[in-house]
Amino acid sequence: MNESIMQDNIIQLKDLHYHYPDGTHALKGITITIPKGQVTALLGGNGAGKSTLFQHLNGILKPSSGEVFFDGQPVDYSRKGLLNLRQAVGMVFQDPDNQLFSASVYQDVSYGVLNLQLPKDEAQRRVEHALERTGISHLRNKPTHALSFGQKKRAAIAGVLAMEPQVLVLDEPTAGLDPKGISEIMQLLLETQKGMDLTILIATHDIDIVPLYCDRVFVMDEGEVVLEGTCGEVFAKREKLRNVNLRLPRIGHLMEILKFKDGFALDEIPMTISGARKALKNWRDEKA
Amino acid sequence: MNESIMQDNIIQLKDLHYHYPDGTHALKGITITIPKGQVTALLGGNGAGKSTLFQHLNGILKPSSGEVFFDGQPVDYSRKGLLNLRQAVGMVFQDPDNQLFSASVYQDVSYGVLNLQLPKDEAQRRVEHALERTGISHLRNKPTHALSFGQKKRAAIAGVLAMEPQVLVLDEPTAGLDPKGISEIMQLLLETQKGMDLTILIATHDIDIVPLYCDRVFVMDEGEVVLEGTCGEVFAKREKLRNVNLRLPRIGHLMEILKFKDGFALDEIPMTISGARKALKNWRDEKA
Amino acid sequence: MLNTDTYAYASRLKAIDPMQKFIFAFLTLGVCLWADQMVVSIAVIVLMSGATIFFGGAPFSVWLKLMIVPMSFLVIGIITIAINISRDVHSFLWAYSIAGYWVGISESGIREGINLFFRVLGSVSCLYFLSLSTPMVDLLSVLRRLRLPKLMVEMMGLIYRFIFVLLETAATMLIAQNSRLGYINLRTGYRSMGSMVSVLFIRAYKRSNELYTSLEARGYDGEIKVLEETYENNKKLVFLAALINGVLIFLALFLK
Amino acid sequence: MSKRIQLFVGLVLMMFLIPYKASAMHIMEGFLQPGWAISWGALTIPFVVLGIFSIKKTISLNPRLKILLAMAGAFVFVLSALKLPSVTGSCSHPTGVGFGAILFGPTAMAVIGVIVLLFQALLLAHGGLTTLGANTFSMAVVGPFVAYGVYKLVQKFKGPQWLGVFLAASLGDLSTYVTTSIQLALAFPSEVGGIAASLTKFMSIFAVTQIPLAISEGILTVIIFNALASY
Repeated sequence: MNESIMQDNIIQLKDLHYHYPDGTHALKGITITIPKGQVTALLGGNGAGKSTLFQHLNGILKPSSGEVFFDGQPVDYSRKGLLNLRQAVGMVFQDPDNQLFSASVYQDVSYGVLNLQLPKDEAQRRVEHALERTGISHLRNKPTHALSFGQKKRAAIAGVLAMEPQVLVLDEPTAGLDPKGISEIMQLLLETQKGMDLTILIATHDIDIVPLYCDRVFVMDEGEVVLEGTCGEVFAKREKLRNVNLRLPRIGHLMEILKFKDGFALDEIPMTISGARKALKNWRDEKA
Repeated sequence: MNESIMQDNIIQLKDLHYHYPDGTHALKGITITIPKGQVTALLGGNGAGKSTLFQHLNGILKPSSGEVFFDGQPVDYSRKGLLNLRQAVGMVFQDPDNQLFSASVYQDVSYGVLNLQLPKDEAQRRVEHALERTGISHLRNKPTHALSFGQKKRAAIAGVLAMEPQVLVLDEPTAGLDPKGISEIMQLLLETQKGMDLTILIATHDIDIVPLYCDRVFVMDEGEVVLEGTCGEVFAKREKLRNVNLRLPRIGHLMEILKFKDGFALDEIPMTISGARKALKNWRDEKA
Repeated sequence: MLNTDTYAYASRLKAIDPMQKFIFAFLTLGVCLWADQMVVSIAVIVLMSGATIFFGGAPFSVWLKLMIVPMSFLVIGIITIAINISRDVHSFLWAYSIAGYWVGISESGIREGINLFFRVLGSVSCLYFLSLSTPMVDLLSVLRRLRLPKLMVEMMGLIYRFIFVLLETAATMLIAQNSRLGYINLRTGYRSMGSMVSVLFIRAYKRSNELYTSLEARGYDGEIKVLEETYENNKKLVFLAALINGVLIFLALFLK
Repeated sequence: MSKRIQLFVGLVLMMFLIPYKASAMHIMEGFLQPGWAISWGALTIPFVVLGIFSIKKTISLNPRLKILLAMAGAFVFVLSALKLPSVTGSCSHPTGVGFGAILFGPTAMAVIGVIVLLFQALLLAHGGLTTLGANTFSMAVVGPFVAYGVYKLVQKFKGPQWLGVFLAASLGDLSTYVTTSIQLALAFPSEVGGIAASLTKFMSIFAVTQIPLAISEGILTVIIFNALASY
C-alpha cells in the first residue's frame, strides 16, 4: 500500500463477506474505501445491509471473510486493538433508546470517555466539550427519559464525540426527526466535522439530504455495493437507483423530467435547490 | 346541526382541551372538522400534539374540556359507545411492532375482528379481504417478527381494515420506510380509501408526501391548529410554516425561490413535480 | 402512575449533597420509629412535610396524593390489629358476641392503633422527603458511596433507565390493543394482556442485545464507569439535622 | 343474635370488598417496629448476597447477561405496574414473582426483587425503606423459592408445562402474602390469643383475599408462557 492512499483513505474494506449465525449471507463481497475528512453517505433501502456493514467498521462484527483496514492497518481483533478501534471509530445507533443506558445525561456522555483510562480532569474536559458542541449543556441534569427524541439523539452523539473519534458513523441520523430537527442535526454534524476534523459516514434512505450534506455516496442493495462516486455521478445513474428501491432527490426528479420530457435544454441534472436555480437561470440566460 | 354538515363531516372537534395527568396542557382549544371521504393530513413537528389529538378520535383519551363529534353525534364514552366508536375509527400506530402481538399474521389480522363478536364466517371473510387488500395474503402463516418493516406496516393496516372502519387514522405511516416503501404504502392507502369508501387521516412530518396524496391539511403547533385548508392554501403561508418547525415541500421551495428571487414570472407556486412542470412550461410558452 | 422523580428534579433541595439528605431522612425515620409516640410522630410529619413543601417546593397536591397512597393498607392493617376476638367480654370497650365469642375493640387496641397511624405517617413523610428532593440518580451515588456492591448499583442504574423505556412501549401497546377492542371482556382482556406482556418481554430481550452492542461500541470492558457530578456540601445543614434529631430524641425520652 | 351475625358478616364483607391494590400489600414504611425491621433485613441479606455472587458468576461466563438481567428487572417492575383485567373493576397487579423465578431462577430474583421493591418504595410510595427487608423476604425470597420449587416438582413428576407454570405463579403469589401475614402477626400479636389469633386475622385479610388474584396471576402467566413458546 503506498503512502498517498494511506493519507487519503481512513477506512478500507476488501472483499468483505458476512454470514449471520442463522446463515443469512448479509454482505457479499464489499470493497470500498472511505476518504478521510469527508462526509460519505451509504444509501440503501430497508434491509440492504447498511447496519451490518457499519458494525464491521468498529469491530462489533468480525467478517466471515475479507479484510477491514483502518488508517492503512488491518484491524486487530485483540482486546486492546478493539479498544483502540472503538475509540477511533464512534458509532451512533438509530434508536437513541438503545444507546443511552443511564438516566443521567451527564453520566451517559462520560461513559465512553472513562473506558479510555484518561486522567479525571481530561475526561471531564472532554465531556464538557461534547455537551457544548451538541448543544445540550443545559440538559446535563435532566433525566434521560424526560428528553425529546431530538435531544436524545444529541445526547447519543455527545457520548460518542466525547471519545474524540477520528471517524463518526451514524445509522439513520435523521430518522424520526421533523424537518427542523433534520436540518439542525445535519448542521451539527457538518460543523463537528469541520471543528473536530472528522470523517463522517452516514447510513440513510433519506435521499433528499444526501446531495445537500454529503461529498460521496455508496449505494447498497442486497449486501452489495452497486453504485459509488460523488453525488453527481451516482444520481446520474437514475435507472439503477430505481432498481434498488431508491429514487432521485425530488429536485433531481423534476429536473430530469424537464430535461428529457419537456425539452428544457439543461446542461446537467442538478440535485439540489441551489443547483436547480443555477441550471434554470443559465438556461433562461442562454435562451434570452 | 343541519343535515348538510352531518353528511359532509365525519369528525368534528369543538374547543378541545387536554391536560395530561402530570399537568402538561397538550391540546389548547382544537376546533376542526374532518370531511368525509377525503385524505386529510395533520402536519406538525415532533411534540406538536398530533398523537394526543389522534387518541381523542377513538376515545382512548377523553377531553379535559370541549367535545368530539362522530358522524354528527357527540361521542358516547360508555362501554358500548366506545365499542362502536373504536370499530368505526381504526388506528394505525407509527411503529408496527407496537401493534402486532400474535404468533402469525393471520391471527394478528383477526384479533380486532374477533373482538367484534361477529359470526365466524363473516369474521373470516373480513380477514381474507383485509389480507388481500393489503397484499399480504401470501404471508398469512408467517410469524409477524419474521416480516420486513414494510410488511409489518401492511399487517398492522390489515388488522385495522379487517374491522371495516369508516375512518382510518394513521400516525406517521411513512416513518422508517425507504422511498419505494413510502410510495407503495401511500398508493395502498389511496386505493383503499376509494375501494372501501374510507375517510383517511394522516399525522406526519413528511411534508413532501402531503401535496402528492392529501386533499386537506391541518397544521399543528404546540397543541394548537395554526393553519388549515387545501394544500395550496396552506403551503401559500410559507412564513407561518417555517415558524412551526416545518418547511415547504422541496419542489415548492425551489419554485418560491425562482419566483421571488430569480424573477421567474410564475403564476403560482406549485408544490408537486407535475405542478412545477406545468408552471415552468407555461412560463416558457408565455415568454416564447 | 405516580412518579416522584419528576418532582425531585424540580426540587429546590436538589443541589444539596444527596448523602446529607439521605442521612437526615434516615436518621429522622429511625428516631420516629424508635420513639413510637404520637407527639414525636406528629412533630416529624410537620418537620418533614414542611421541608418537602416549603423548602423543596414540592406541590402540596402531589404530597397529599402520596399521603393517600398507603391509606388503604394503613386502615385495613390498623382495623385488623385493633379488632380482637375473645371469650371474655370485659377486655373490650365495645363488642359483639357471635357463637359464644366476643368480637370487639379494646382501649389498648385503640391506643395502639392511633399510635401506629401517626408513626406510619411520620415515617412515610421521611420517605417522601427523600423521594421528592433527591432524584434516583443521586440516590444511586449515595449507595455507591456507602460501598454497596458495584454490580448491585450498576444493575440499579440500568434497571432504572430501562423501566422508562419499557413503560413507554407497554403504554403504546396497551393503547393499540384498546383501539382494537382488546379489553372488551374478561376473556379477551386476559388474552390481550398475556400477548402484550410476552411481546414486551421479547422486545426487552432484543433491546438488551442492542444496548449491549452499543455499550461495546463505546469500549465496554465489563464494568460501567461514569463520572459523577459534584454536590454542595453544607456543614450548617449537617449541624441542623443533628440538632433536630437531638431535640426529637429528648422529646421522646421526656415523654417516656 | 341474628342481627349481630348480619353485622359481623357485613363487616367482614366490607373488608373483603375494599378496592385496595395488590401493590399496596407491601408492608408500608413505618409499620414494623425497629426490631422487626432490622431482623427481617438481616435475614434477607444472605439471600441477596448469594444472588449477587450467582449473578457475578453468570456474567463472567456471558457478559451480555448483565444487560439482560437489568432489562428483566425493569420488566418485572413494569409487570407489577400493570392492571390485571378483573370482573369487579377493582384493580389488582401481578407480582411477576413466578414468571421471574421460572425464567431467571430464585437466587437472581432476590437481587432483582430487592431493587424493584426499592424503586417501588421511592418512586411509587409502595412499601418502604425500613420495611424493605421484610418485603424482600416475602416477595423476592419466599415467593420465588416456592414458585421455583413447585415448578421443578411438577417437572419432576412429568406434569404438563402449563400446570407447572400455573401452580408456580399462583403459589408464588400466594406464599408471598402468607409470608406477609406471618410477618405482620409476629409484629402485632393479639392481646388475646397472641400470634396465632393475630395470624388468623391477617391471613383472612391479606392471604385469603389474595386467592382469586393468585389464580388470575397463574392464568396470565400461563398465557404469557404459551405466547413466548409460540415465538
